[in-house]
Formats: sequence, C-alpha cells, structure tokens
Amino acid sequence: MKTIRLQNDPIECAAALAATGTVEDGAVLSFTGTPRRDSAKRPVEHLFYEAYEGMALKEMDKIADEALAAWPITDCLIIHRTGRVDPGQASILIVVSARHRDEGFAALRFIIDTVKKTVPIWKKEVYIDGSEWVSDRV
Amino acid sequence: MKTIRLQNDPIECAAALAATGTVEDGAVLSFTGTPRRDSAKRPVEHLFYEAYEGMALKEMDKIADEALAAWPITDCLIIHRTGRVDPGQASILIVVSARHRDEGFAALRFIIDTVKKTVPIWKKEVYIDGSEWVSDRV
Amino acid sequence: MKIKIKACASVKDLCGFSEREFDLPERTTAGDAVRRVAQECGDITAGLDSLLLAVNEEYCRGDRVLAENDVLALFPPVSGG
Amino acid sequence: MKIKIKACASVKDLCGFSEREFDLPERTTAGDAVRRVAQECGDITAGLDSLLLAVNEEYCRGDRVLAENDVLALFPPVSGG
Repeated sequence: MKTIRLQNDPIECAAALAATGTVEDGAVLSFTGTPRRDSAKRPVEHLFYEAYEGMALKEMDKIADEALAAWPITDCLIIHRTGRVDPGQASILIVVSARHRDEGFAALRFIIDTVKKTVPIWKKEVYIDGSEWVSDRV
Repeated sequence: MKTIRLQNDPIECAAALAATGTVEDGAVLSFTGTPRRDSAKRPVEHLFYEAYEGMALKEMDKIADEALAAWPITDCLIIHRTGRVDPGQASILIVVSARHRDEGFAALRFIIDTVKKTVPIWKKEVYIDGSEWVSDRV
Repeated sequence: MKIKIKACASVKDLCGFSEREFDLPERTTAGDAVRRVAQECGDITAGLDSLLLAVNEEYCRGDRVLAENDVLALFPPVSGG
Repeated sequence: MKIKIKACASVKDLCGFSEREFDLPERTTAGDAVRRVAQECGDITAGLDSLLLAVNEEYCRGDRVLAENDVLALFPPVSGG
C-alpha cells in the first residue's frame, strides 16, 4: 500500500499516522518535517512551497515504489504541503509500516533523503520585508 | 523536555505526537511498536505486559537523559503500555524532536534499541488455550 | 517544432514566465533550448550551483534531443522536505 | 538481616511469589540470595539464558553485597518494546 499526496491544506499528522500500518506489522515510523523559524539570517515569517506538481507526484511515487521494493515494508505514506506553511506546521509527513524496526528505519531514512534530492519542490522563505528561494543559497 | 510514562490505557499516539516538538525544531520522528499477531507458533489472542514499575520508569528516564545528552534533541517522549494490549494497538510510542534529521534518527534508534535491552518490562503472549512469556524462548 | 518550456521557482523569476511556447528547429537539444531562453531572458542560472532539466516530467541531461510538443522544465536544485 | 526479594514475569511463576521477605545472614551477596531462593523454590532459571538482578531498582551483579532492607529483584531478560 502507498499514499502519495501534495496538498495546500495543513497535514493531519494524527489521522495519517493512525491510518498507516496493519495489525500484522511490528513497527510504524514517522518523520515530520517542520520549517525552522531561524534557518536564515533573518526571522522567517512563513514559508512558501512551490511544486512542479505532476512531476513531483511522479517522483514521490517512484520513491515509494523503490522503498517498497527494497525493504519488506507494508505501507508507505508521503504527504508534502504546497503554498504557505507557517513555522511549526508540518511541511512533510512520511510514515512507513514494517514488520521489523531495522527495515522501517532504513526505508524511512531512504525516503526523506531521496525526497530532498529529487522531488521538484522549492521552498521560499518569506520575511517581513522580502523573500528568498532557499535553493539560491549555494 | 522529556515525558516518560507507563500506562494501562491505550496510547493516544496522535495527541502525543502533536504535543512533541516546538516551532524551533526541524524534524519530529516517531516510533510506534505494535505486537504482531503471528510472532509465535500459534495465533496470539492478546499480549500482556508486566513492568517492574519503579525501576522501569527509572530506566526509561535514564535512556531519555542519555539521548538528550548525546544528541542535540529538544524533546523526547517514551510511553510504554502495561497490562493487556491487543494486536494492532501500540505497546510503545517514542517521539523525538530535533533541529536536524540526522540527530533525530540517531536518537530515536538509540532509544528503542536501549529500551528493548534494559527496561524491566516483559511480554506474555496469550493464546486461546494458554500463555507464554516471550523472554522464555531462548 | 513547438516546445513548451516551463520554469520553476527562482528560474521562473529569472525567466519572467512560468510556461511559454517556443518554436525551435528540429533536433534541438534541451541544452540548445536553455541557451535560446538565456538569449531572450538573460542569465537564468544566476546564483545556482546547477540548473536541472526535465522533459515530460522526467529528469534529463542537456544532450537530450527534443521532439514536437515536448514539455521542457528548467528549475533550480530542489529544496522541499 | 531482612531482605525483600521481588520476582518478575517467568521468574515470579517459578518462585511462586512476587514479593517475599527473607531473613539472611549479614554480608549475604545477591548471588547467595538467589541460591537461597532456589533451595526453597527449585530451579528459578529454567528456560532462561540469564537471570537478571537488581538491588533497589538498579541493575547489579551476583557479587553485590546486600544490606538490611535492600530490595533484590530477580527477573528474566526483558522483552518490552
């Protein structure tokens, strides 16, 4: 099973977590990414996420398929926000369900690392007096 | 911050997850352990967890302190059930909140591995026609 | 041939468009198309360690030969998560 | 001297008690106490790869010398999580 979603609305982490995994599983692991308020040189008022939506969904789907093929995990959920995200809100939620925790840890790590490398989504930091794309800072 | 709890009641994973972490953090990771229905030779009807409560709380507290000292994590929650736990219900929930995911992954892994080694809690599998302590199977 | 070029995030800001149709010669490569956009819009890689390319929603390299109606996307290194 | 011995999980089943007071000679070790329990209750390590010991809620080894009013806990390898 897999669930892949891009959404403008806040992520209901609780509901998503509760819906992932089965009575056959031993371990459910989750990763919630939240933008940091002070990651830039000046205070971040909020974040804005732009996605190349069709391709982002395809890439997320590929990552889930790779994880499901590489480890005996039974369930995999990846939800990414688009649009405005306030500090403290989740920008991404990943949940994997596995019979054993080794597999769950490895799959979860693979998924978040790969999302950050290949999924065409960009983060813009919005300040009181301007904004800056995060990937511009090389 | 840390939260350490032993409880007979079902773990409210959603509420616990929502309560962990701050707007300053970048990554919240959770591990939910659920007893497997078919881990033994015969179908498990339910699990029963016995804790040496005072010592178990002390050991859980030590593990949280060690994790907070070893990695720059800001929040750590460990809740373990006692008494009857049905397959599919969480027997343990661990949540860590960290500025960076490397630290979060390392701390979460350390906590679950150490809990399984040192915290005096024992699992009994209850079948339709009997029961068996899991640690007896050497 | 008609090629649709899509620009994302900071590259969109530099290009001044998010999607535009270009009429390009047959056997144009993705790299040729980038140079054509740069001619019209100025340096679209300013401040980037690399420009990423995708054709029809799949990553590709600059030597990828384009075909009629392809959608070529130009974007900076991703920063989601 | 009075020592409280606590038995947990499968060891409790083998001992037939979960908590009992024993009157033991001064300078008795945790290991001596285990042997005393075994004399009264039979083999309390049956089926175990190891018996774990704790005094006053801290893990200890068999050579730990007990003191009046100590609580000695005997239990199998843990299996929580």
